[in-house]
Amino acid sequence: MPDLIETAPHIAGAAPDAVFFPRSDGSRVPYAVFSSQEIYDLEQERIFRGPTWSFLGLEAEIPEPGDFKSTYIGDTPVVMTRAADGELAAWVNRCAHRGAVVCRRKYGNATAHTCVYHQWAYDPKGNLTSVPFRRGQKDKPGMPPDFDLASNGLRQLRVESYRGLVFATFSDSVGPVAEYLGAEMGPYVDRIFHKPVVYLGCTRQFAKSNWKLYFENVKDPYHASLLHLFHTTFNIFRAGMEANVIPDATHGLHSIILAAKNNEQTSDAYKEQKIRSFDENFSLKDPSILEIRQEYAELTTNHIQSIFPQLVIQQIHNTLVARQVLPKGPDSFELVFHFFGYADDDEEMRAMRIKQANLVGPAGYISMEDTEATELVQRGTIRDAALSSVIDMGLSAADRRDTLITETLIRKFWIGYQTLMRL
Amino acid sequence: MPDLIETAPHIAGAAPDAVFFPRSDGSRVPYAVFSSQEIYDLEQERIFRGPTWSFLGLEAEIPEPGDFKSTYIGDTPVVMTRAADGELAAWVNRCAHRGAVVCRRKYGNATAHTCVYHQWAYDPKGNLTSVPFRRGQKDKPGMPPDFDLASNGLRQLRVESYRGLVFATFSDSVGPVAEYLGAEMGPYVDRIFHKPVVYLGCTRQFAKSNWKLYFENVKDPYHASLLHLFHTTFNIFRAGMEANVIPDATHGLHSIILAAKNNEQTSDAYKEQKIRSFDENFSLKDPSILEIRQEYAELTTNHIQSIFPQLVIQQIHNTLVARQVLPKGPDSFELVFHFFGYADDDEEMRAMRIKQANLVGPAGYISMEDTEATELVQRGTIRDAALSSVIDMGLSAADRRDTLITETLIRKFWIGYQTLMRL
Amino acid sequence: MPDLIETAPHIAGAAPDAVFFPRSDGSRVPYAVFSSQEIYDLEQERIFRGPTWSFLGLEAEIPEPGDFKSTYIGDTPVVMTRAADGELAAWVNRCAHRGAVVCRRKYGNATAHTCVYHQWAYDPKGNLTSVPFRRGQKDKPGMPPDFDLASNGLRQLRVESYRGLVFATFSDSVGPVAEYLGAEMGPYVDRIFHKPVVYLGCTRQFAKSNWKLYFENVKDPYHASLLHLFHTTFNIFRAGMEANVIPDATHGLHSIILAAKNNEQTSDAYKEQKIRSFDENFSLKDPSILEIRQEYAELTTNHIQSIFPQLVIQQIHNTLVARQVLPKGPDSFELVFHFFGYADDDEEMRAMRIKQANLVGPAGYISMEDTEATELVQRGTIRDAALSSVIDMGLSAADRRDTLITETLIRKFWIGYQTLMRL
Amino acid sequence: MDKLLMLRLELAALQDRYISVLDNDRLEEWPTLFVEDCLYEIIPKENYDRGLPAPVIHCDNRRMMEDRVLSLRNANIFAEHTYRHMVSGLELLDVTDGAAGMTSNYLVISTNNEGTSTIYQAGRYIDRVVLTPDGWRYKSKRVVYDTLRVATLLATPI
Amino acid sequence: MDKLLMLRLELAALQDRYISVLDNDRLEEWPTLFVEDCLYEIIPKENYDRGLPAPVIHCDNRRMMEDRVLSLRNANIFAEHTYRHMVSGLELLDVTDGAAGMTSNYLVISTNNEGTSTIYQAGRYIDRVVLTPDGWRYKSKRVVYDTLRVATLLATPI
Amino acid sequence: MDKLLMLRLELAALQDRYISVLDNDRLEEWPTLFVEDCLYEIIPKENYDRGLPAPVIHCDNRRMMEDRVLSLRNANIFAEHTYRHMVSGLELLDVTDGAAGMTSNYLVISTNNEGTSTIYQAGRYIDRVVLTPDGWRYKSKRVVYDTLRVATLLATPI
Ligand code: FES
Ligand code: FES
Ligand code: FES
Ligand SMILES: [Fe+3]
Ligand SMILES: [Fe+3]
Ligand SMILES: [Fe+3]
Repeated sequence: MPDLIETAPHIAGAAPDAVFFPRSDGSRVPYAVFSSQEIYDLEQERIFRGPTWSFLGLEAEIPEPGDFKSTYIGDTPVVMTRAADGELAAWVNRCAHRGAVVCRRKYGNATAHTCVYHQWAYDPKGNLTSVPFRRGQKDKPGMPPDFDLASNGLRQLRVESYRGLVFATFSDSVGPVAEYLGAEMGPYVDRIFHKPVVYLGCTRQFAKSNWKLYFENVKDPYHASLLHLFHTTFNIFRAGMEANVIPDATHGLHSIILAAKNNEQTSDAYKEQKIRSFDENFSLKDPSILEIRQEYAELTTNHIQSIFPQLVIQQIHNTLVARQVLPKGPDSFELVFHFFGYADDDEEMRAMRIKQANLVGPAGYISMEDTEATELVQRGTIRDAALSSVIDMGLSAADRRDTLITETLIRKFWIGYQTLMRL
Repeated sequence: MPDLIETAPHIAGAAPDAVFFPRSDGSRVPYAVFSSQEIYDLEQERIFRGPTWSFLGLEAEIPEPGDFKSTYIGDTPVVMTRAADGELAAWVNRCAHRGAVVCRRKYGNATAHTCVYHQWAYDPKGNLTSVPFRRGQKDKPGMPPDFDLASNGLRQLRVESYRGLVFATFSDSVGPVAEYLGAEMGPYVDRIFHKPVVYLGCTRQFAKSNWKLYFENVKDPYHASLLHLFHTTFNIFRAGMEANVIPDATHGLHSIILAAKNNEQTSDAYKEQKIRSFDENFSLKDPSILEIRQEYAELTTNHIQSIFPQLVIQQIHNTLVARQVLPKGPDSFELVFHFFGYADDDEEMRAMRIKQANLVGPAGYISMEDTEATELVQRGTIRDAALSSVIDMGLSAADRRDTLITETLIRKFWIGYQTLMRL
Repeated sequence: MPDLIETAPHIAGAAPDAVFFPRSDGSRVPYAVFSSQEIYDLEQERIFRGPTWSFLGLEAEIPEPGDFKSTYIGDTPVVMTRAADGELAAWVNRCAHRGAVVCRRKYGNATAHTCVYHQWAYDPKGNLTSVPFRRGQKDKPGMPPDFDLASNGLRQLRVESYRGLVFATFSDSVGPVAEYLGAEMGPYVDRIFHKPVVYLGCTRQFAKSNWKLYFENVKDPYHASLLHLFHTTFNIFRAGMEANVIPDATHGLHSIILAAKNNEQTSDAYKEQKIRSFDENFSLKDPSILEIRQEYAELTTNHIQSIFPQLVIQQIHNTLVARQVLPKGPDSFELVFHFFGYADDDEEMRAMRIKQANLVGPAGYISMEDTEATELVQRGTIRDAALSSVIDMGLSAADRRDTLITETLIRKFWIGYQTLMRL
Repeated sequence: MDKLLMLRLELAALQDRYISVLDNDRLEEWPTLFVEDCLYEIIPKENYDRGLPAPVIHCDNRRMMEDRVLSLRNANIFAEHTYRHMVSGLELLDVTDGAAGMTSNYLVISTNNEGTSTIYQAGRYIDRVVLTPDGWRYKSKRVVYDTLRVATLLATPI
Repeated sequence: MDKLLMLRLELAALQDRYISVLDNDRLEEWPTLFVEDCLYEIIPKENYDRGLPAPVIHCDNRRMMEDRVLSLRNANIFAEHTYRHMVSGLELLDVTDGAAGMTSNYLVISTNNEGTSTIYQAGRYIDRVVLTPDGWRYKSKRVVYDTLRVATLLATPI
Repeated sequence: MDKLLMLRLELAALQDRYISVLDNDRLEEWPTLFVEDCLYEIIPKENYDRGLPAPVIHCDNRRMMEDRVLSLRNANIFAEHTYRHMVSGLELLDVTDGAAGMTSNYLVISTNNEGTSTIYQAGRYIDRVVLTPDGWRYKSKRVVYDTLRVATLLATPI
């Protein structure tokens, strides 16, 4: 089984004793999972090289034959390519000869990928096509006679595109992406990717916190109106909005949060809570940033959908983003915002998507606080690996899907995580 | 017992085998104690969360109700506050909900401390006072009915002020501060803190060496005239001064070094030693920096008193400092110089204290070398964890208190350290 | 045995289980050896403090009595000196008192080395000559009566100069340098060091990769014309050159690669290989950089000789360098290029050596790619400690010495490495 | 004397004032260095080089800049920090009466409230300036940053 | 032509010379850039902002600066290092005949004798200069540093 | 007005253009800032201070500089990166008609293609410039770097 072959022995099977979940309902998470190197290494094996599909990028990033993009699955360097026949492929970016990174550029177009060290050359699908002096030179020998190009290619991965989203896996056993997404998530992915998209570029954030804290964050509607004060300061969003909060039924690792406008009474609701964030005095000099043009059946202002372990699909007003989450050690991760629009956008709509980019990303009016929050948790918990968080909001009605005041998705996430990690 | 609850399991009880003290008299210290991560983690548990009192700051830093200051005990973030009722309090800076750092500022005044993530609010004593949407919203549930604010506060610590010095501890068992200081140290603390002080600000040094090397340094009168050449170059201080070198009798972890002027013969003493540092040619163009105005019964030029594990009280000429020692990993620590004066200082005296600040701190004429020295030891010993230092000066008359040419305080320190660490 | 005494117990004997060599012929190397901290620590003990001679520098760097230079054996700070009597000496740069680095300068001249902390003074051979207040002061005691200067010196190392190359070792058992070099290597060292040299200065590269990847690199003639495209782009060097590729017969850890000009047919040879690097269009506007003045019996353009574990002797055209390889952790090393010439160089020859310095070093036309390549391997292999490289080139005629298209020296290296490391 | 050199000096003074305003907590003054109808954009070099539009901040008029300041002062949550900008390598690109294009390098060092300073961002300013009754003002300022990985978040403008 | 621009140029030259003196081992020249009755102070931003006086270095006349140089050359022990100052963002604050106030950003990169360069300190100069027969000299220079955690120690002035 | 100040301004413009050429991928323009018979050298401070000649790059005429550009563009292999130079502390050393010596500090921040920026090199330029029909050009430029440990390799000139 490739998964095992690819795994470092000092990791395999090592179930860190540092980690104990005091409850089975996902409501108590030992802080060790956010800082332990052993846990992190185990995640690389059991999650990122396990029975999951990792998001690599958009097909729209590599439209032409030969196009490629360098990225990661977990922290393993991986390249996604479009072969001459138009097929998608992905392989581990490590030369079969002596292990050098083969593809040294972030993106580009190439009919062959040649390792600079000794120029072993691979095709876009990762097959080894030539080895300099393989047959030696004149009477001088080259590679052994039995050396077989076919069995010395790059480590090739299973790849699938789901409506233009490119996923790859190390696993031979996991089912197709549609099945992996499951019955609850599929329709919402389809909602956003119902027609061809164009890639508008990406922005990156590097957060000094564990990658799972970001998954907690995007599964946490409770924080939205409390941490992101832009909402309330400028009257954009309310906890009282019509909500739809849906976990994945298979393993609970995916989820979606939908919110639709509905302003009645909510400022009173806030006043009751005496919440600091409430303020009626401010207004924007240029409110155009908050306009919304209806593009879908329901007029949702927010669609936040996490597809474990590397993807978050987002629609906020008219800005569309596929967020990729890349772990970089127990205490940091990179977040890549892939902005896109639809191929048939008119100029005005395209301009609107760019303008609304101000709402999200590293300087996003309603997103910049998220990495700040995950870092606060990292710093607050690092010395206390044995203590646990308290994740009880909405616990008594765990199955209600019509409220944003809940941590139910986070609890489901941790239950799924324990299963996958065998903790 | 809170101490244990607060401790990560992979640390608890783990007595690193890397460390062996070849002698029982504290004169041979294995270099492993300066670089081992295991030892460091164990120190956090057995020393900083053990039966000790850690110095947090001066009451004068937080005079008003609501005033607070963020600091550390060991490497655990802790906040010290003055509550509405004027009482002092301290708590671990980690939200009871999902672990975020609650107080994000270094100092300020606040009637409530609200975590930014979900706005759980705490009072200055660390009690949880409100949880947004605790009772849900309309028919939608919030926290479980049995959720109890009182049992979800911040981790509160025992706090005591001793004459304006604020100490805190994780321990339930350690006695009051006066008892912890002990009969030898108390009078010398009283000497400096015999009347109200005012806070003059702080300066910070970050040293790339183990925190205990700094404790060795402040317990080492032997180095004073040999490392700090300013003394001798400009004729300020002599090893031949009248000295008072006193260890704490309870566990040997505290100590004081007092020096009083007395110039006879000492330059001859130096010439005998052929010590590089001796030089009669230099003189200061502005010697005002070295004036001294008598403020205490004895005219001491130096009062260096270490109160384990986080405090060094210093009087040098007329400059007064409470130094806080904060470990930041096995190989680094932060040193915070809290400058202060007396409330009744006249202008001239205040100006003198500021001018004499040139003597100490990161650029101090007679202190800048200390962190340089501790870093030289760190670099010199890192690869040789199993080797030991040779701490024999004055060994044959370990109880003499009238000489600066001794390492007796260091030996006592290591004996106390072994006991506390159970090594 | 000093070697053992100098070794940290948590390392001694620990044979990391992370490492398994699937074949005995050195053709499969587990990537763990490039990233494991345990392996790295073990190397410090078994290689750098084991039965090997480490290159410290050139005698020409310290021509006068009292001259010294600070350097390393592995990552242990070591100082090489020339004593008053003209003899060479070397000692570990760690004070016998409390472990401070004694010598704080990179090079200089000193009749005594005095530790700044308490001014213990050592002579250039590392003997302790004085301890301030050793006999105390007046009636006050100093060091114990039985304190013996002779037994408290710095850790002194065996030192030998071989034709101006200074080597040192922690080992009492390893034979003299001439024996260590062995019958195959000696003559080639003699070739370069057949007359007095002068030191022309050094340049340094810091590479984020394991030090052994650099040894693979200098034992790898296969990469020369494939990675370093300057050769082929400007028609300087060809894989078809007359080659001499010789491993050390004792343990296989040393080696030499010699190449001599010979242009026939080789461009055709390249065309056959369809090698990207071949190009006939470019020519230098100032080809003087590629002139060569014959200085030795054979007109070799390249002499690359690795003397394990810290030296690579290089002659490329008329530029002469002793490269020192200094490990700085599992994932980085420093490479120091010691440039030299001969004492009897005429002005023109000296100018030529300086001009040809453009060929090597951090910006060397035909060397800058080497550290790039080793870093690509480090990044490509870090997550896959259990996988192995494929080192098969020329395997079927492992003993041929007349071809550059071979990895035989690398295989020999790994066999020797396993023996020395007991893996 | 050389008019270009004088212009250079005037525009260097504008750049210096620009960074001084940002580094010394005078955010409200920041939009006043632009004309009303302006462009202020922060965009990663990887997008700029590929002709892709996705920005980090994109203001197509001065009011949007004022809104940004309002939000930073009253709504957004971020860690206390201090910027120090360095600018160098000023080149005038095209000069006409009362208008000019210029480019320069910048470096932003950020210090957190623990007192640790790090490289926050390096990049390039691509500016158009116009002469107004109040002196030179930015018509457009494109901030093209090399440091693609934004550390934690970007609050204070560059 | 614009007198202010010329003054700017002269003071920029003073700042440049100031850092060149410190970075190229001409410490003895450092006090000569001040008038006899001067103030030179290095103070952390956290104290400066709170109005607290505790400094790292505080010289209230030029002789104290000369003493500092004497001590660095002959008494104090510190690791060999090389500074490189960068200054930018010069703003003139108030200008009268023969006197001016100004502020600017600075960055100090320090390189140890292993050859590793790190950010040593970032901060702000707040200066008063006066015109003397020898040209512009510092009447006061307050060095307000952001990098509160001083790495190891501070020997060479900023 | 002060001719020295004007000269300073002209030479600052030359330095600014020099780094802009290197930082914005206009390598081919780099040799054109030198006269044909010139010296360009990059040398570590440890060698410079000891009077040892070993360089990292040593070009004793402009053609060698053109060869370096040709090789970087067509032969050498190195990771994609972006430099940002900062120069500061310009001092004129000796000025004659049509020629001058000067020194200044430089800092090079390098960003890799992951988007991480690091201090690549700090050091000092020691230049001789001459006035040519095309304006000021370098007769010699010695780059004396403090950062003795060159990170990985040095491809793009400093
Ligand atoms: S490592 Fe890739 S070709 Fe040799
Ligand atoms: S983490 Fe503090 S309120 Fe949620
Ligand atoms: S440590 Fe060297 S003399 Fe004390
Ligand atoms: Fe959020
Ligand atoms: Fe001291
Ligand atoms: Fe090579």
